[in-house]
Amino acid sequence: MIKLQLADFNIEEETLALRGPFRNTGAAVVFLGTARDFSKGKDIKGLEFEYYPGMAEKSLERLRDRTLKEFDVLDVGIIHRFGKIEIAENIVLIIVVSQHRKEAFKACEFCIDELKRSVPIWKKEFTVDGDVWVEDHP
Amino acid sequence: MIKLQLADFNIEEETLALRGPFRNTGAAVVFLGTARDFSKGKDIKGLEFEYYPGMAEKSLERLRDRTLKEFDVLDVGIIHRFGKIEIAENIVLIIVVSQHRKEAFKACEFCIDELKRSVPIWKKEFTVDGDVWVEDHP
Amino acid sequence: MVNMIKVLYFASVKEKLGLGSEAFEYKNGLTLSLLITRISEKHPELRTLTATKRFLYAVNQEVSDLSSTLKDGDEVAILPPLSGGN
Amino acid sequence: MVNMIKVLYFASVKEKLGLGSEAFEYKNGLTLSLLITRISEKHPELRTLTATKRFLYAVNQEVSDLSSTLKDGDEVAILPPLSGGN
Repeated sequence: MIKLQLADFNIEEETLALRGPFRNTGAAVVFLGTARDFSKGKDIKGLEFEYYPGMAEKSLERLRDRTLKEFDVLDVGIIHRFGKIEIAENIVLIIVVSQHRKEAFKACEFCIDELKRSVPIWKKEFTVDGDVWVEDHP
Repeated sequence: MIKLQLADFNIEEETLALRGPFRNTGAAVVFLGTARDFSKGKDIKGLEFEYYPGMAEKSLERLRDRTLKEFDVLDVGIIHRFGKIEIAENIVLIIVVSQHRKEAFKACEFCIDELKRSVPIWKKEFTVDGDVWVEDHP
Repeated sequence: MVNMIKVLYFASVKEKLGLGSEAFEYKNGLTLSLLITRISEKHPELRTLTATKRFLYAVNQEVSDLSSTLKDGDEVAILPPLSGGN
Repeated sequence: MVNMIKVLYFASVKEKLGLGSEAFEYKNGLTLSLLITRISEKHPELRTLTATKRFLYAVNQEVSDLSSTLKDGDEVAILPPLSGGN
Protein backbone atom coordinates (compact mmCIF):
# COMPACT_ATOMS: atom_id res chain seq x y z
CA MET A 1 0.00 0.00 0.00
CA ILE A 2 1.46 3.30 -1.21
CA LYS A 3 -0.24 6.67 -0.86
CA LEU A 4 0.74 10.24 -1.60
CA GLN A 5 -2.05 12.32 -0.13
CA LEU A 6 -3.06 15.76 1.03
CA ALA A 7 -5.26 14.46 3.83
CA ASP A 8 -4.10 13.32 7.25
CA PHE A 9 -4.03 9.58 8.06
CA ASN A 10 -5.08 7.47 11.04
CA ILE A 11 -2.39 5.09 12.32
CA GLU A 12 -4.89 2.63 13.82
CA GLU A 13 -6.94 2.35 10.63
CA GLU A 14 -3.93 2.06 8.34
CA THR A 15 -2.26 -0.57 10.53
CA LEU A 16 -5.45 -2.59 10.78
CA ALA A 17 -5.95 -2.43 7.02
CA LEU A 18 -2.41 -3.63 6.36
CA ARG A 19 -2.66 -6.45 8.90
CA GLY A 20 -6.15 -7.37 7.75
CA PRO A 21 -5.47 -10.43 5.60
CA PHE A 22 -2.82 -11.93 7.90
CA ARG A 23 -3.53 -14.15 10.88
CA ASN A 24 0.19 -14.96 11.12
CA THR A 25 1.21 -11.36 11.93
CA GLY A 26 3.08 -11.32 15.21
CA ALA A 27 4.56 -7.85 14.92
CA ALA A 28 3.94 -4.48 13.37
CA VAL A 29 6.55 -1.74 13.50
CA VAL A 30 5.32 1.72 12.65
CA PHE A 31 7.33 4.84 11.94
CA LEU A 32 5.53 8.15 12.15
CA GLY A 33 7.26 11.32 11.03
CA THR A 34 5.74 14.57 12.31
CA ALA A 35 6.39 18.28 11.88
CA ARG A 36 8.74 19.64 14.54
CA ASP A 37 8.79 23.28 15.60
CA PHE A 38 12.57 23.40 15.58
CA SER A 39 15.22 22.19 13.14
CA LYS A 40 18.95 22.82 12.96
CA GLY A 41 18.82 25.89 15.16
CA LYS A 42 15.80 27.49 13.51
CA ASP A 43 12.25 27.92 14.77
CA ILE A 44 9.84 26.41 12.27
CA LYS A 45 6.36 27.84 11.80
CA GLY A 46 5.13 25.31 9.25
CA LEU A 47 6.10 23.03 6.38
CA GLU A 48 5.18 22.39 2.79
CA PHE A 49 5.88 19.27 0.76
CA GLU A 50 6.10 19.06 -3.02
CA TYR A 51 6.62 15.88 -5.04
CA TYR A 52 7.27 14.83 -8.59
CA PRO A 53 3.91 13.37 -9.71
CA GLY A 54 4.38 9.99 -11.34
CA MET A 55 8.00 9.49 -10.35
CA ALA A 56 7.34 9.80 -6.59
CA GLU A 57 4.65 7.11 -6.71
CA LYS A 58 6.93 4.85 -8.77
CA SER A 59 9.81 5.41 -6.33
CA LEU A 60 7.58 4.54 -3.39
CA GLU A 61 6.33 1.36 -5.09
CA ARG A 62 9.89 0.38 -5.87
CA LEU A 63 10.96 1.05 -2.29
CA ARG A 64 8.11 -1.12 -1.03
CA ASP A 65 9.03 -3.95 -3.43
CA ARG A 66 12.66 -3.76 -2.45
CA THR A 67 11.84 -3.85 1.27
CA LEU A 68 9.60 -6.91 0.76
CA LYS A 69 12.39 -8.61 -1.17
CA GLU A 70 15.26 -7.81 1.18
CA PHE A 71 13.51 -8.47 4.50
CA ASP A 72 11.45 -11.37 5.79
CA VAL A 73 8.27 -9.37 6.32
CA LEU A 74 4.64 -9.86 5.27
CA ASP A 75 3.68 -6.41 4.03
CA VAL A 76 4.80 -2.79 3.92
CA GLY A 77 2.68 0.35 3.73
CA ILE A 78 3.97 3.85 3.03
CA ILE A 79 1.95 7.06 3.22
CA HIS A 80 3.46 10.50 2.60
CA ARG A 81 1.46 13.71 2.75
CA PHE A 82 2.03 16.69 0.51
CA GLY A 83 1.00 20.35 0.63
CA LYS A 84 1.07 22.58 3.69
CA ILE A 85 1.56 20.90 7.06
CA GLU A 86 1.23 22.59 10.44
CA ILE A 87 3.57 22.02 13.37
CA ALA A 88 2.80 18.74 15.20
CA GLU A 89 0.88 17.36 12.22
CA ASN A 90 1.67 14.00 10.61
CA ILE A 91 3.94 13.87 7.56
CA VAL A 92 4.84 10.28 6.81
CA LEU A 93 3.75 6.84 8.00
CA ILE A 94 5.57 3.57 7.37
CA ILE A 95 4.03 0.33 8.57
CA VAL A 96 5.76 -3.05 8.38
CA VAL A 97 3.95 -6.22 9.42
CA SER A 98 5.83 -9.47 9.95
CA GLN A 99 5.85 -12.73 11.82
CA HIS A 100 8.85 -11.71 13.93
CA ARG A 101 9.80 -8.33 15.28
CA LYS A 102 13.53 -8.09 14.46
CA GLU A 103 12.89 -8.07 10.72
CA ALA A 104 10.06 -5.57 11.09
CA PHE A 105 12.31 -3.10 12.94
CA LYS A 106 15.08 -3.46 10.35
CA ALA A 107 12.71 -3.17 7.38
CA CYS A 108 10.92 -0.12 8.80
CA GLU A 109 14.15 1.77 9.46
CA PHE A 110 15.49 0.84 6.02
CA CYS A 111 12.31 2.12 4.44
CA ILE A 112 12.38 5.60 6.01
CA ASP A 113 16.14 5.98 5.39
CA GLU A 114 15.68 5.03 1.73
CA LEU A 115 12.60 7.19 1.31
CA LYS A 116 14.61 10.23 2.33
CA ARG A 117 17.42 9.26 -0.02
CA SER A 118 15.56 8.23 -3.14
CA VAL A 119 11.97 9.48 -3.36
CA PRO A 120 11.50 12.83 -5.17
CA ILE A 121 9.76 14.74 -2.41
CA TRP A 122 10.90 18.16 -1.22
CA LYS A 123 10.30 19.99 2.04
CA LYS A 124 10.03 23.72 2.54
CA GLU A 125 10.36 25.17 6.00
CA PHE A 126 8.59 28.39 6.91
CA THR A 127 10.79 30.16 9.44
CA VAL A 128 10.87 33.59 11.03
CA ASP A 129 13.83 34.40 8.75
CA GLY A 130 11.96 33.39 5.60
CA ASP A 131 11.06 30.25 3.69
CA VAL A 132 13.72 27.68 2.82
CA TRP A 133 13.71 24.52 0.73
CA VAL A 134 15.58 21.92 2.77
CA GLU A 135 18.39 20.50 0.65
CA ASP A 136 20.44 18.37 2.99
CA HIS A 137 19.82 14.87 4.26
CA PRO A 138 18.97 14.75 7.95
CA MET B 1 2.61 6.04 30.40
CA ILE B 2 2.32 2.46 31.59
CA LYS B 3 -0.83 0.35 31.42
CA LEU B 4 -1.69 -3.25 32.15
CA GLN B 5 -5.22 -3.66 30.92
CA LEU B 6 -7.87 -6.16 29.88
CA ALA B 7 -9.31 -3.91 27.18
CA ASP B 8 -7.95 -3.43 23.68
CA PHE B 9 -6.13 -0.21 22.80
CA ASN B 10 -6.18 2.18 19.85
CA ILE B 11 -2.75 2.96 18.36
CA GLU B 12 -3.80 6.36 16.99
CA GLU B 13 -5.25 7.55 20.30
CA GLU B 14 -2.35 6.30 22.39
CA THR B 15 0.26 7.79 20.05
CA LEU B 16 -1.54 11.12 19.96
CA ALA B 17 -1.82 11.15 23.76
CA LEU B 18 1.88 10.45 24.17
CA ARG B 19 2.88 13.08 21.60
CA GLY B 20 0.38 15.56 22.97
CA PRO B 21 2.59 17.86 24.99
CA PHE B 22 5.48 17.92 22.52
CA ARG B 23 5.78 20.24 19.56
CA ASN B 24 9.38 19.14 19.07
CA THR B 25 8.47 15.51 18.27
CA GLY B 26 9.88 14.61 14.88
CA ALA B 27 9.47 10.87 15.12
CA ALA B 28 7.38 8.21 16.77
CA VAL B 29 8.30 4.54 16.52
CA VAL B 30 5.59 2.12 17.51
CA PHE B 31 5.86 -1.59 18.15
CA LEU B 32 2.64 -3.59 18.09
CA GLY B 33 2.66 -7.24 19.15
CA THR B 34 -0.34 -9.28 18.05
CA ALA B 35 -1.57 -12.85 18.51
CA ARG B 36 -0.33 -15.14 15.73
CA ASP B 37 -2.15 -18.31 14.74
CA PHE B 38 1.07 -20.30 14.53
CA SER B 39 4.10 -20.59 16.81
CA LYS B 40 7.06 -22.97 16.78
CA GLY B 41 5.32 -25.56 14.63
CA LYS B 42 2.00 -25.48 16.47
CA ASP B 43 -1.38 -24.10 15.47
CA ILE B 44 -2.57 -21.63 18.08
CA LYS B 45 -6.27 -21.17 18.80
CA GLY B 46 -5.93 -18.40 21.36
CA LEU B 47 -3.78 -16.92 24.13
CA GLU B 48 -4.08 -15.95 27.76
CA PHE B 49 -1.80 -13.60 29.69
CA GLU B 50 -1.29 -13.57 33.43
CA TYR B 51 0.87 -11.09 35.37
CA TYR B 52 2.15 -10.52 38.86
CA PRO B 53 0.03 -7.61 40.12
CA GLY B 54 2.18 -4.91 41.64
CA MET B 55 5.50 -6.24 40.45
CA ALA B 56 4.56 -6.16 36.74
CA GLU B 57 3.55 -2.50 36.97
CA LYS B 58 6.76 -1.67 38.83
CA SER B 59 8.86 -3.55 36.24
CA LEU B 60 7.18 -1.67 33.42
CA GLU B 61 7.75 1.70 35.13
CA ARG B 62 11.38 0.79 35.69
CA LEU B 63 11.75 -0.29 32.06
CA ARG B 64 10.26 3.01 30.92
CA ASP B 65 12.60 5.00 33.22
CA ARG B 66 15.60 3.05 32.01
CA THR B 67 14.70 3.60 28.35
CA LEU B 68 14.29 7.34 28.96
CA LYS B 69 17.67 7.43 30.68
CA GLU B 70 19.62 5.35 28.16
CA PHE B 71 18.22 6.84 24.95
CA ASP B 72 17.79 10.39 23.73
CA VAL B 73 13.99 10.23 23.45
CA LEU B 74 11.16 12.43 24.72
CA ASP B 75 8.71 9.87 26.07
CA VAL B 76 7.90 6.16 26.17
CA GLY B 77 4.53 4.46 26.55
CA ILE B 78 3.97 0.78 27.22
CA ILE B 79 0.63 -1.02 27.23
CA HIS B 80 0.28 -4.77 27.80
CA ARG B 81 -3.04 -6.58 27.85
CA PHE B 82 -3.87 -9.49 30.10
CA GLY B 83 -6.60 -12.15 30.11
CA LYS B 84 -7.80 -14.11 27.10
CA ILE B 85 -6.76 -12.84 23.68
CA GLU B 86 -8.07 -14.08 20.35
CA ILE B 87 -5.93 -14.71 17.28
CA ALA B 88 -5.11 -11.46 15.43
CA GLU B 89 -5.91 -9.33 18.49
CA ASN B 90 -3.49 -6.83 19.98
CA ILE B 91 -1.25 -7.86 22.90
CA VAL B 92 1.34 -5.19 23.51
CA LEU B 93 2.02 -1.64 22.33
CA ILE B 94 5.23 0.31 22.79
CA ILE B 95 5.42 3.90 21.63
CA VAL B 96 8.58 5.99 21.65
CA VAL B 97 8.51 9.65 20.68
CA SER B 98 11.70 11.57 19.98
CA GLN B 99 13.19 14.42 18.06
CA HIS B 100 15.17 12.11 15.77
CA ARG B 101 14.26 8.71 14.42
CA LYS B 102 17.42 6.65 15.01
CA GLU B 103 17.10 6.89 18.78
CA ALA B 104 13.38 6.12 18.65
CA PHE B 105 14.02 2.88 16.70
CA LYS B 106 16.75 1.80 19.10
CA ALA B 107 14.75 2.66 22.21
CA CYS B 108 11.60 0.91 20.97
CA GLU B 109 13.44 -2.31 20.13
CA PHE B 110 15.28 -2.21 23.46
CA CYS B 111 11.98 -1.78 25.26
CA ILE B 112 10.23 -4.81 23.76
CA ASP B 113 13.35 -7.00 24.15
CA GLU B 114 13.65 -6.02 27.81
CA LEU B 115 9.93 -6.37 28.46
CA LYS B 116 10.12 -9.99 27.38
CA ARG B 117 13.18 -10.57 29.53
CA SER B 118 12.28 -8.79 32.74
CA VAL B 119 8.56 -8.11 33.22
CA PRO B 120 6.61 -10.80 35.14
CA ILE B 121 3.98 -11.60 32.53
CA TRP B 122 3.23 -15.13 31.33
CA LYS B 123 1.60 -16.39 28.17
CA LYS B 124 -0.48 -19.50 27.77
CA GLU B 125 -1.11 -20.90 24.31
CA PHE B 126 -4.30 -22.81 23.56
CA THR B 127 -3.39 -25.39 20.92
CA VAL B 128 -5.10 -28.40 19.39
CA ASP B 129 -2.80 -30.59 21.54
CA GLY B 130 -3.74 -28.82 24.76
CA ASP B 131 -2.86 -25.69 26.68
CA VAL B 132 0.76 -24.77 27.34
CA TRP B 133 2.41 -22.01 29.37
CA VAL B 134 5.20 -20.65 27.18
CA GLU B 135 8.48 -20.82 29.09
CA ASP B 136 11.17 -19.97 26.58
CA HIS B 137 12.28 -16.59 25.27
CA PRO B 138 11.39 -15.96 21.64
CA MET C 1 7.74 -15.97 68.01
CA VAL C 2 6.48 -17.42 64.75
CA ASN C 3 7.21 -15.52 61.52
CA MET C 4 5.16 -15.76 58.35
CA ILE C 5 6.19 -15.64 54.72
CA LYS C 6 3.59 -15.33 52.00
CA VAL C 7 4.46 -17.29 48.86
CA LEU C 8 2.86 -16.50 45.49
CA TYR C 9 2.60 -18.90 42.56
CA PHE C 10 2.01 -17.92 38.94
CA ALA C 11 1.24 -19.44 35.56
CA SER C 12 2.45 -23.06 35.19
CA VAL C 13 3.29 -23.36 38.89
CA LYS C 14 -0.05 -22.02 40.03
CA GLU C 15 -1.79 -24.38 37.66
CA LYS C 16 0.31 -27.41 38.67
CA LEU C 17 -0.33 -26.76 42.38
CA GLY C 18 -3.90 -25.61 41.93
CA LEU C 19 -2.90 -22.81 44.31
CA GLY C 20 -2.15 -19.09 43.88
CA SER C 21 -0.55 -18.45 47.25
CA GLU C 22 0.10 -19.96 50.63
CA ALA C 23 1.79 -19.04 53.92
CA PHE C 24 4.93 -20.59 55.38
CA GLU C 25 5.80 -20.31 59.06
CA TYR C 26 9.31 -20.31 60.48
CA LYS C 27 10.93 -19.64 63.83
CA ASN C 28 14.46 -18.43 63.08
CA GLY C 29 16.61 -17.02 60.25
CA LEU C 30 15.38 -18.28 56.89
CA THR C 31 17.05 -17.77 53.51
CA LEU C 32 15.27 -17.78 50.19
CA SER C 33 17.20 -20.95 49.34
CA LEU C 34 15.92 -22.77 52.43
CA LEU C 35 12.37 -21.60 51.74
CA ILE C 36 12.53 -22.98 48.19
CA THR C 37 13.72 -26.32 49.63
CA ARG C 38 10.76 -26.35 52.04
CA ILE C 39 8.35 -25.50 49.23
CA SER C 40 9.83 -28.29 47.08
CA GLU C 41 9.47 -30.78 49.94
CA LYS C 42 5.85 -29.83 50.45
CA HIS C 43 5.12 -29.89 46.70
CA PRO C 44 7.31 -32.59 45.06
CA GLU C 45 5.84 -31.70 41.63
CA LEU C 46 7.48 -28.28 41.96
CA ARG C 47 10.90 -29.83 42.31
CA THR C 48 10.70 -31.10 38.73
CA LEU C 49 9.58 -27.70 37.47
CA THR C 50 12.34 -25.74 39.14
CA ALA C 51 15.04 -28.27 38.25
CA THR C 52 14.39 -28.14 34.52
CA LYS C 53 13.50 -24.50 33.93
CA ARG C 54 15.08 -21.14 34.50
CA PHE C 55 13.04 -19.83 37.41
CA LEU C 56 13.44 -16.50 39.13
CA TYR C 57 12.47 -15.63 42.69
CA ALA C 58 11.21 -12.28 43.92
CA VAL C 59 11.17 -11.00 47.48
CA ASN C 60 8.76 -8.12 48.00
CA GLN C 61 8.47 -7.76 44.22
CA GLU C 62 12.23 -7.51 43.59
CA VAL C 63 14.15 -10.33 41.90
CA SER C 64 16.43 -11.70 44.62
CA ASP C 65 19.39 -14.03 45.17
CA LEU C 66 18.84 -17.41 46.78
CA SER C 67 21.15 -16.29 49.61
CA SER C 68 18.77 -13.46 50.68
CA THR C 69 17.58 -13.65 54.27
CA LEU C 70 13.82 -13.39 54.72
CA LYS C 71 11.96 -11.51 57.42
CA ASP C 72 8.48 -11.65 58.87
CA GLY C 73 5.79 -10.57 56.42
CA ASP C 74 7.92 -10.88 53.29
CA GLU C 75 6.15 -11.67 50.04
CA VAL C 76 8.04 -14.27 48.04
CA ALA C 77 7.09 -15.11 44.45
CA ILE C 78 8.09 -18.09 42.32
CA LEU C 79 8.45 -16.73 38.79
CA PRO C 80 8.35 -19.27 35.95
CA PRO C 81 10.30 -18.20 32.84
CA LEU C 82 8.73 -14.98 31.58
CA SER C 83 6.87 -14.87 28.27
CA GLY C 84 5.16 -11.52 27.97
CA GLY C 85 5.17 -9.60 24.73
CA ASN C 86 3.83 -11.53 21.78
CA MET D 1 13.15 17.43 -38.11
CA VAL D 2 12.97 19.24 -34.79
CA ASN D 3 12.86 17.18 -31.58
CA MET D 4 11.37 18.30 -28.32
CA ILE D 5 12.40 17.65 -24.73
CA LYS D 6 10.14 18.59 -21.86
CA VAL D 7 12.05 19.81 -18.80
CA LEU D 8 10.47 19.82 -15.33
CA TYR D 9 11.57 21.99 -12.40
CA PHE D 10 10.79 21.35 -8.73
CA ALA D 11 11.06 22.99 -5.34
CA SER D 12 13.92 25.53 -5.06
CA VAL D 13 14.58 25.46 -8.82
CA LYS D 14 10.96 25.95 -9.75
CA GLU D 15 10.74 28.83 -7.29
CA LYS D 16 13.99 30.45 -8.47
CA LEU D 17 12.91 30.26 -12.12
CA GLY D 18 9.25 30.98 -11.43
CA LEU D 19 8.64 28.12 -13.84
CA GLY D 20 7.50 24.49 -13.42
CA SER D 21 8.36 23.24 -16.89
CA GLU D 22 9.47 24.31 -20.33
CA ALA D 23 10.29 22.74 -23.68
CA PHE D 24 13.70 22.59 -25.36
CA GLU D 25 14.11 21.99 -29.09
CA TYR D 26 17.09 20.30 -30.70
CA LYS D 27 18.01 19.00 -34.16
CA ASN D 28 20.55 16.24 -33.59
CA GLY D 29 21.85 13.84 -30.89
CA LEU D 30 21.58 15.47 -27.47
CA THR D 31 22.96 14.15 -24.20
CA LEU D 32 21.60 14.95 -20.77
CA SER D 33 24.88 16.72 -20.06
CA LEU D 34 24.49 19.01 -23.08
CA LEU D 35 20.89 19.73 -22.18
CA ILE D 36 21.92 20.77 -18.64
CA THR D 37 24.49 23.12 -20.19
CA ARG D 38 21.80 24.65 -22.43
CA ILE D 39 19.45 25.03 -19.45
CA SER D 40 22.21 26.69 -17.41
CA GLU D 41 22.98 29.08 -20.29
CA LYS D 42 19.34 30.05 -20.55
CA HIS D 43 18.96 30.38 -16.78
CA PRO D 44 22.27 31.62 -15.29
CA GLU D 45 20.77 31.51 -11.77
CA LEU D 46 20.48 27.72 -12.16
CA ARG D 47 24.22 27.41 -12.74
CA THR D 48 24.87 28.53 -9.18
CA LEU D 49 22.30 26.12 -7.80
CA THR D 50 23.63 23.08 -9.63
CA ALA D 51 27.26 23.94 -8.90
CA THR D 52 26.81 24.08 -5.14
CA LYS D 53 24.26 21.35 -4.48
CA ARG D 54 23.97 17.65 -5.13
CA PHE D 55 21.40 17.58 -7.89
CA LEU D 56 20.01 14.50 -9.61
CA TYR D 57 18.55 14.31 -13.09
CA ALA D 58 15.73 12.03 -14.20
CA VAL D 59 14.88 11.02 -17.75
CA ASN D 60 11.34 9.71 -18.09
CA GLN D 61 11.11 9.46 -14.29
CA GLU D 62 14.27 7.38 -13.89
CA VAL D 63 17.42 8.85 -12.36
CA SER D 64 19.93 8.97 -15.22
CA ASP D 65 23.63 9.56 -15.96
CA LEU D 66 24.72 12.80 -17.57
CA SER D 67 26.00 10.75 -20.53
CA SER D 68 22.48 9.48 -21.42
CA THR D 69 21.34 10.30 -24.95
CA LEU D 70 17.94 11.94 -25.16
CA LYS D 71 15.23 11.26 -27.73
CA ASP D 72 12.20 13.14 -28.97
CA GLY D 73 9.48 13.46 -26.34
CA ASP D 74 11.67 12.62 -23.36
CA GLU D 75 10.69 14.11 -20.01
CA VAL D 76 13.73 15.41 -18.14
CA ALA D 77 13.52 16.53 -14.53
CA ILE D 78 15.96 18.57 -12.49
CA LEU D 79 15.82 17.15 -8.97
CA PRO D 80 17.13 19.35 -6.16
CA PRO D 81 18.49 17.40 -3.16
CA LEU D 82 15.62 15.35 -1.76
CA SER D 83 14.14 16.10 1.63
CA GLY D 84 10.99 14.04 2.04
CA GLY D 85 10.27 12.19 5.25
CA ASN D 86 10.24 14.48 8.26
